Amino acid sequence: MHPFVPVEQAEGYQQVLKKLEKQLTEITGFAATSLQPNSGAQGEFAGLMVIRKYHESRGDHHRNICLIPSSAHGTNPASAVMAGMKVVVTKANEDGNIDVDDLREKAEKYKDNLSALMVTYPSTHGVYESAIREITKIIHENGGQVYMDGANMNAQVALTNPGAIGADVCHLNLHKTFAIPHGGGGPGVGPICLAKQLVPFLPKNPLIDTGGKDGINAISAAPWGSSLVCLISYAYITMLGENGLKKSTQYAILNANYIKERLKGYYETLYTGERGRAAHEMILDCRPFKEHGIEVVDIAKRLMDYGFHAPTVSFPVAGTVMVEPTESESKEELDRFCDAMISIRKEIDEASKDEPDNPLKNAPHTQAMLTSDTWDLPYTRKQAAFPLPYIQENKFWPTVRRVDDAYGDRNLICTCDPIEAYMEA
Amino acid sequence: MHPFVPVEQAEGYQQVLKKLEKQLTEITGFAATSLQPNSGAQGEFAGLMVIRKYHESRGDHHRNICLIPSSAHGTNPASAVMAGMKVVVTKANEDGNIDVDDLREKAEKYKDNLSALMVTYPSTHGVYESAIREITKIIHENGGQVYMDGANMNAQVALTNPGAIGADVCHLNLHKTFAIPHGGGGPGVGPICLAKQLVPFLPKNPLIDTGGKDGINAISAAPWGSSLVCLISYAYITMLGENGLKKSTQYAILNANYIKERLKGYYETLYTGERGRAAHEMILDCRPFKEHGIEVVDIAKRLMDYGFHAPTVSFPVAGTVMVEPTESESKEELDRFCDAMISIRKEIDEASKDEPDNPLKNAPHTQAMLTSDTWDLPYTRKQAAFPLPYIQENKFWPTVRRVDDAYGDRNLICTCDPIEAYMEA
Amino acid sequence: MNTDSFALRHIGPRRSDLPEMLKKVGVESLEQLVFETIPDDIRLKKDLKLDTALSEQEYLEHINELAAKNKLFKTYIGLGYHATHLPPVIQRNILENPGWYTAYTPYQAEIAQGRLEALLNFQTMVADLTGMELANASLLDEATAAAEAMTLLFSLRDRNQKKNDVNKFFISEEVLPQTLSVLKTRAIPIGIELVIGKHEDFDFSEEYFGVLLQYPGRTGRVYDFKGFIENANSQNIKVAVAADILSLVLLESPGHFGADVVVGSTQRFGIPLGYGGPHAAFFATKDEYKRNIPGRIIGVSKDMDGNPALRMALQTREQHIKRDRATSNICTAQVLLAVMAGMYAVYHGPEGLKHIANKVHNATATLANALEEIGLYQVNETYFDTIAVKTDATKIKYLAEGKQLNFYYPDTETVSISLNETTTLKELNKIVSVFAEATNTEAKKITEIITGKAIPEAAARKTEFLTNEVFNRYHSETELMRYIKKLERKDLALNHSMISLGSCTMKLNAAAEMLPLSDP
Amino acid sequence: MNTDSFALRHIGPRRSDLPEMLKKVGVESLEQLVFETIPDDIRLKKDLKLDTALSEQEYLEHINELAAKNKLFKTYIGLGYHATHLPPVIQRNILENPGWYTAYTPYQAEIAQGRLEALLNFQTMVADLTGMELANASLLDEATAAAEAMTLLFSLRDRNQKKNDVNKFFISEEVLPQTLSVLKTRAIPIGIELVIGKHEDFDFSEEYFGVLLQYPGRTGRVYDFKGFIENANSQNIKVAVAADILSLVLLESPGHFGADVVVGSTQRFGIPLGYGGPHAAFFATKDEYKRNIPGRIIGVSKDMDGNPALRMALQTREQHIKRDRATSNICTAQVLLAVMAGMYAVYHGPEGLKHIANKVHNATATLANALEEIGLYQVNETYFDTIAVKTDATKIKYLAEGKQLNFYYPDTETVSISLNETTTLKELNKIVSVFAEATNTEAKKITEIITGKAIPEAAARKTEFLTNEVFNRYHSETELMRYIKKLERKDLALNHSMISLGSCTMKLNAAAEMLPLSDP
Ligand SMILES: Cc1ncc(COP(=O)(O)O)c(C=O)c1O
Ligand SMILES: Cc1ncc(COP(=O)(O)O)c(C=O)c1O
Repeated sequence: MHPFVPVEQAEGYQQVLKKLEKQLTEITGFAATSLQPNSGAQGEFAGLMVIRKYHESRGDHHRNICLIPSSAHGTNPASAVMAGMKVVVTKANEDGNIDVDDLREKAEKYKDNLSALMVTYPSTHGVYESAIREITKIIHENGGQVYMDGANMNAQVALTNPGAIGADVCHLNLHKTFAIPHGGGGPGVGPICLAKQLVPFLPKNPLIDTGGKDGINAISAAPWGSSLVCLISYAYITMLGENGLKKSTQYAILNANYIKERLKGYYETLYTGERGRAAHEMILDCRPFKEHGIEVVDIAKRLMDYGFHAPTVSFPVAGTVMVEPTESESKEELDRFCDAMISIRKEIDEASKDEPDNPLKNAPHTQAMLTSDTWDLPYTRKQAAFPLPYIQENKFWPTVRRVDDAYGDRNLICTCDPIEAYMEA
Repeated sequence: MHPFVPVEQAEGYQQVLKKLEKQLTEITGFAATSLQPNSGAQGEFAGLMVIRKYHESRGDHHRNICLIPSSAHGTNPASAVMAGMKVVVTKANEDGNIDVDDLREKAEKYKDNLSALMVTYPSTHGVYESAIREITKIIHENGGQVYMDGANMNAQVALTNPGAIGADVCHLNLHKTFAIPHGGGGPGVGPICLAKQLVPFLPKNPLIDTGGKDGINAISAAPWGSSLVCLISYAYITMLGENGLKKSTQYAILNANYIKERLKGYYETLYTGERGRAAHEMILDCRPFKEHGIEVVDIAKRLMDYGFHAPTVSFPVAGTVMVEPTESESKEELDRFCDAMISIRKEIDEASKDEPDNPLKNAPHTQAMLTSDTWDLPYTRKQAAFPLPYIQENKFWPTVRRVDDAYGDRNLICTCDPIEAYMEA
Repeated sequence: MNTDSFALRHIGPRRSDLPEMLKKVGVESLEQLVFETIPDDIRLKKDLKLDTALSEQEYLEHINELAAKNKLFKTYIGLGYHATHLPPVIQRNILENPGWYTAYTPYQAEIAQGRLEALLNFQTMVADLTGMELANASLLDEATAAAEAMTLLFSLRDRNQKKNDVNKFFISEEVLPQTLSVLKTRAIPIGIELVIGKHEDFDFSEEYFGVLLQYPGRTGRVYDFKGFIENANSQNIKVAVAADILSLVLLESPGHFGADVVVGSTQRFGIPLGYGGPHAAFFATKDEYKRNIPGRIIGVSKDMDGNPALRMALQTREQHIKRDRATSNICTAQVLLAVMAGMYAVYHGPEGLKHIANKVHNATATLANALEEIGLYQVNETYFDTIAVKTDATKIKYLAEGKQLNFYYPDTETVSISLNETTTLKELNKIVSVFAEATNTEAKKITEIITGKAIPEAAARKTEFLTNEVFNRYHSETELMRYIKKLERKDLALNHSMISLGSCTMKLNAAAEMLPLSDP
Repeated sequence: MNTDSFALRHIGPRRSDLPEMLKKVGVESLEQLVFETIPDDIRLKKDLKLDTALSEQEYLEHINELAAKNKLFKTYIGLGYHATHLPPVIQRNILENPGWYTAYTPYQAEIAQGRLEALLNFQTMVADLTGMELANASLLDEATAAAEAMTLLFSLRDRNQKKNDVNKFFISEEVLPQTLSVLKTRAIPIGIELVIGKHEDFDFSEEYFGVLLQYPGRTGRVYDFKGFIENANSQNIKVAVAADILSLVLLESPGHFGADVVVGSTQRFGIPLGYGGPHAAFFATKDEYKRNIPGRIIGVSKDMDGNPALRMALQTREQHIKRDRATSNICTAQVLLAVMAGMYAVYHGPEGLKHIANKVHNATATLANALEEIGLYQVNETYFDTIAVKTDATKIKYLAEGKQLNFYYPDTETVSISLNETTTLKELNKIVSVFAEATNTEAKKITEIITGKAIPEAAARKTEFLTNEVFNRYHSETELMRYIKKLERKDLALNHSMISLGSCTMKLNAAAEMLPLSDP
């Protein structure tokens, strides 16, 4: 169905989209939702533009300072700049949380020009910061609006929400929390949900009537963004209901904390909440392994040999991995992953700086290596590709060995010319 | 949709089924079709029961002799017996074709009790026997009806048909010629198509009005058998049309003859038509390789190492393979297959009776073998699993080594008890 | 390149490959090849009369239009066919996956361990639920399975029975009509005499070699067959039972009572009705008859290294060896459907199946109760999912069809209603409203499902089933999806490479041909 | 076990796993864990107000009912969105395949070579058709791609331009309205001044740093931009062109004329309209600007053994490194759609695409001709797929909607009609009948498609495209299915194992959630 047909013709879609907006509005504890942004980052930009317009509507054209904690995702400052704001970074304290004193100081310093705070909740450190209400209060007291990055919404649904923490607008990544498959890197949907005072400024479309009465111009081409995949999130919420959503969040937290406990003694969780709990994800510190010559990327690549995709690498803290199992993983799968991580930890202990010819540095190991007639590595084929028994049952083979990023960047080839052409470069 | 709803409610299905019956009737050159049989074998039984009823309707209750050429598929005699007939096997001549003299002699001998001939066309030897019209004439002259097994219909569609060869009834395997996927061993649909004199006897259903006015009782439970998958064949015929169907048959013949020519000198084609052509398939003789200690099963298993499923093994001639590429295979794929067969032929030449430790006897080779730390076979890993370059690109691994059939038959276990239980047996 | 032509997609070689291929074959043209191949006297001289080819898109539009012509009434006819929920995870990962549907019969076991395992699950499920020692990997439908049971029992007659030409087979009048019809077709040519009657009146005379019972019966009644089977056994009369697979979750298994063969359909384990099929029937029997089982059986063996490996067992029994000594001609069976039904059991597990079976039974009890409240009585004292209401069937039929409901009307004064796992409260109310209207009464709205108690204690299931780990592990969608994927990865199908099986014509199964199957 | 509960399927751990997990974590209950985890002052004290959960089956019925409420008119609005045929082989093997749709962004290149290759195909296709040196692996939509082009050109201003604060960006009035709207949103905060006008009247003043043209224009006209671009280049004004991907098959590429950036949507390469998206936009530019390209680019590199290997190139440019110095914030893009559009090109190849583009162009010419025959004139002297008829638009709208047709009505006296690859003769006749009725004339039935000649010679494509082998091999369905499978096998997705990416929430994408996408 074409996006610019008269809306009466699209009643089915309209009902789904309206209902989904209502559901998301309820889940975030806000007043309205726009489905127009096609990704989380676009949601950020949209949200900030709405805040900008809000300030302008009150005559505050000068409000252009955006506070962003140092642990924020890179899209946050990038979006702020796109929205014409100046980024001021606030510090983290030693627990990884926002340093409230620093934040207050900066909020007050920029009081007259403060536009917004961008904050991720739970933090990108995997922690429900307990100062969050204080933080949002500080911003409001200094004339700013609070933008919440919803990437970690899977830790909130039905247990808390952006409204409850005192935010004014947030985006959701429907392709994370609300079950749209990642598709290998998209599609995404990044709706923005927002409090009453911001509703008039929701984005419009030049051809179809949508958005706030004082809405900003279009954020994306289609009035409701990627409507087709909105069906997925609608299905997700509709089939889980309040109870299922709540349980999902609880299990997401349980699964994360289960991994954290199982890995205790092998990998230290960098940050936790006040009572020692992780949120729905946790950062595992891999920096101590440098003394064995092992970098976090070695662990990531080695996990492939165990049949696993690496967790998030070096974000938000360099030299760490961030693990988020989600509620959908079974105990068996969590155990397999933990077994792999523990096994790798033992390999790390056996590795040494002086001997880079170890299973970690050589990871991943390909089928071509393993089936080759020559094998001259100082460990066995079994150690290389089948270090734990479960792997044999359902081996997944990386199809190439570790890729040389720098080489490719120096010799950029981005179209499929004949193989020979590549090799000459 | 339930099979016993009033037919008015099933207009969509009815239109498809009626149209498909018409299409199949036209393609076979007959007068009517019944979609009731759920497999080829059930079609055979249905067809023979119709013939039986036909004879009975003429007072010929005693006609119960069924002539079946020696090369027939095993379901043919089995079906004949189920239909209460006595099987008389007719001989093949040295070209693999029906020995017309022998056939005539037997037809005349059993003249008074002759019920039917079951004949596959083109023959299971992959040959369009040129005596076919003479053969059908002999049967008719001796009071019999001709049943054509339609398994090889892919060699006929739009170029010839059962009507043209003088048959009276045939089944079609919609799961072969008419694109229903094999499903790992079903579903199938085995409609029978038949000439005018047999139409009154089409199978009925006790709850829904269908079948001939003097129809036999039900062949299967549902009035139109497996209606759902009939959609597939309907789609196939409807999207190809006369032109596409004809081209498909032509390419099926071309692809078979292309393989035959490419393998010339490596594998002898056992039987061909008068001008040396194969039909849509050909039998490759593997018996001479016995002198190297190689059985046809070794070739079949070795093909797995090359990424191919074996052709039909030892049917209709023991010690041979029967290859049918179909029109859907590209020249590249045919070439890969031929390359594999030729490479295997070279391996055969290198094999000897006295040294069974060769790639053929040990085939298939599993990933577990290839990645093992020990390798004590007298050939290389590469020869074992990657004998040709194309295999490396997209290797398919057999997950177990050659299975011991006899052992399992002696110790029959047919439910999934714990693995340990198996191993004690 | 005409992209609208399906032939372009269906046929493998590109036009540009043709010259080289023709050259290799040694002909000038396709026409010459055909000329040299097909005898002149049978070559068609005219084109077939078929409609102009539709493009893939035209076909999909066309078939959607036709689909819209089907009137999808809610149907409670029963008789061996019941609406069911196909779990989406099975639809997506098996029914819609060429990795499963384009595979061949697993003759080459080493590259078929995935579907062999899925079929072993199916066999285990059937053996467990029927209480038999072993089951095959599917037959074509319940009716032919019953016929196979009959011929198996016929061939199992002892020396004396054979000598005395004992050829009578007793069929309970509770057997489904379509089964009866197929039994007739199959009995006559091989000289079996069928006798139909009430099993309660059966005299266990030595003229009979076997019996077929239906469990629950066509009318819906659930009988306690224990005594019957014991009697029959003691008279050397073998007993086959046609059973409803879902009912067996709540009913004691026929095997437990000593049945010799149990057959039935697994359609209601997640398989779309499809206007009659395809569905997988099952055939379960005693270990002692294993060499006579029709069709294919998957068995556990070992490979060259001694590791466990699956394959089709007892292949020497197959028709192409036995030929005219074969007792059955079955070859192609219903593997894809058996795989799906087996996965349904894997997904739900014993607890899930109990939930479903109880749901069906309780809904039936609730309906019976509601009808009673408006003064209508149904005559089945015992039942699993089917009740029979004595009333003016013609009137009910008229009103029911007006409300898009189908019941079964065995005669003018009986309305038979079989419920299924898709039946909701709303539907129950709709059913009751038909009867209320017919009898001019006011029906109270049903708001609660009551607990059914219509299964006789003697027939209630006490034996365990589906205790194997495979039926107790994969209850989340992620786990089942990965299990299906793991099995799929073991199997070679047409989406990997050519399968050039002579006489089997493994051609493209085009997506456009398959897509409409997702909306049955 | 309540099999109707979707939560049971969505959540991984079984209830029976809970005690052990809680014990490991050291809490008594889930509630205690939540209590210890989420600060008290933000924990919700009330339940969310949401409808009772539907089961999977109830949801599927519900969504089917909603789908039936959409009125599927034939739509010729154009404006960057066109009906298209998604080849069933791509639908089945990619869109309906969790092996493709559940994968993550290919950061871990070694287990993502399949989709990396598919994306490289996409980039090659875009680079070939646009005539540019390189392209990225998709952006969100044409409008944002145009905005990215604008900001790229802004950041590419030379030292002088920056010093003089050259901030004007010229936008042809032929640019699509929704693109213009997004450009406004994006221009203002960063201080770009937009000037809109006819490109013929543009004065190439040094106040401008860049220009955006549309090719063909919003009205449908095809301009020869050669001279314009040369002029602009010589004035140090950079040119971005928003182009229709299908038209580029017949039109000379903007790159050939010297454009600096070419953007557009690949929706009409087989992607369902989906009421607006998702679709993959493209962004192609010159090699010299490669370090400024927004979004992800797939590049060829080598692995430890020196074998060619693909991966995302120039990752150091990503926002989490550049942060507030980044020029774009794009992160998640439209990979699945780019993969599909790329496969569309692989399947059809250059010859197939020519067939399709010609079909569209010829149908348009045929329509123009037929309208002329009934006395109506359309004003586009040049066009690819769009004509503009001057007539009473209000009347036409009324009549067209009565016949379930949508056109575009830019003003009260213009009817704009954009044809597409799905347009048939039957549809053309229906369109003409609307105009005939409006003007009270009798239309002759169109029975033949004429050859279009409305592409100006100067703009007709002469350069080759899609010459790489990958676009010339996989034209049969079997071949494409196996190619897709081969790529899929290289990639690890959620149907193999857990992908525990922090901040990415790779949870189950349930089949019941995905099934309705097959019928858009
Ligand atoms: C914390 C955070 N914010 C924002 C984003 C951007 O979302 P998207 O990729 O949908 O643009 C991400 C994505 O990874 C993220 O993790
Ligand atoms: C020649 C021939 N006849 C009959 C059959 C039986 O058909 P079906 O397997 O559908 O019962 C086959 C199947 O392989 C066959 O090849």
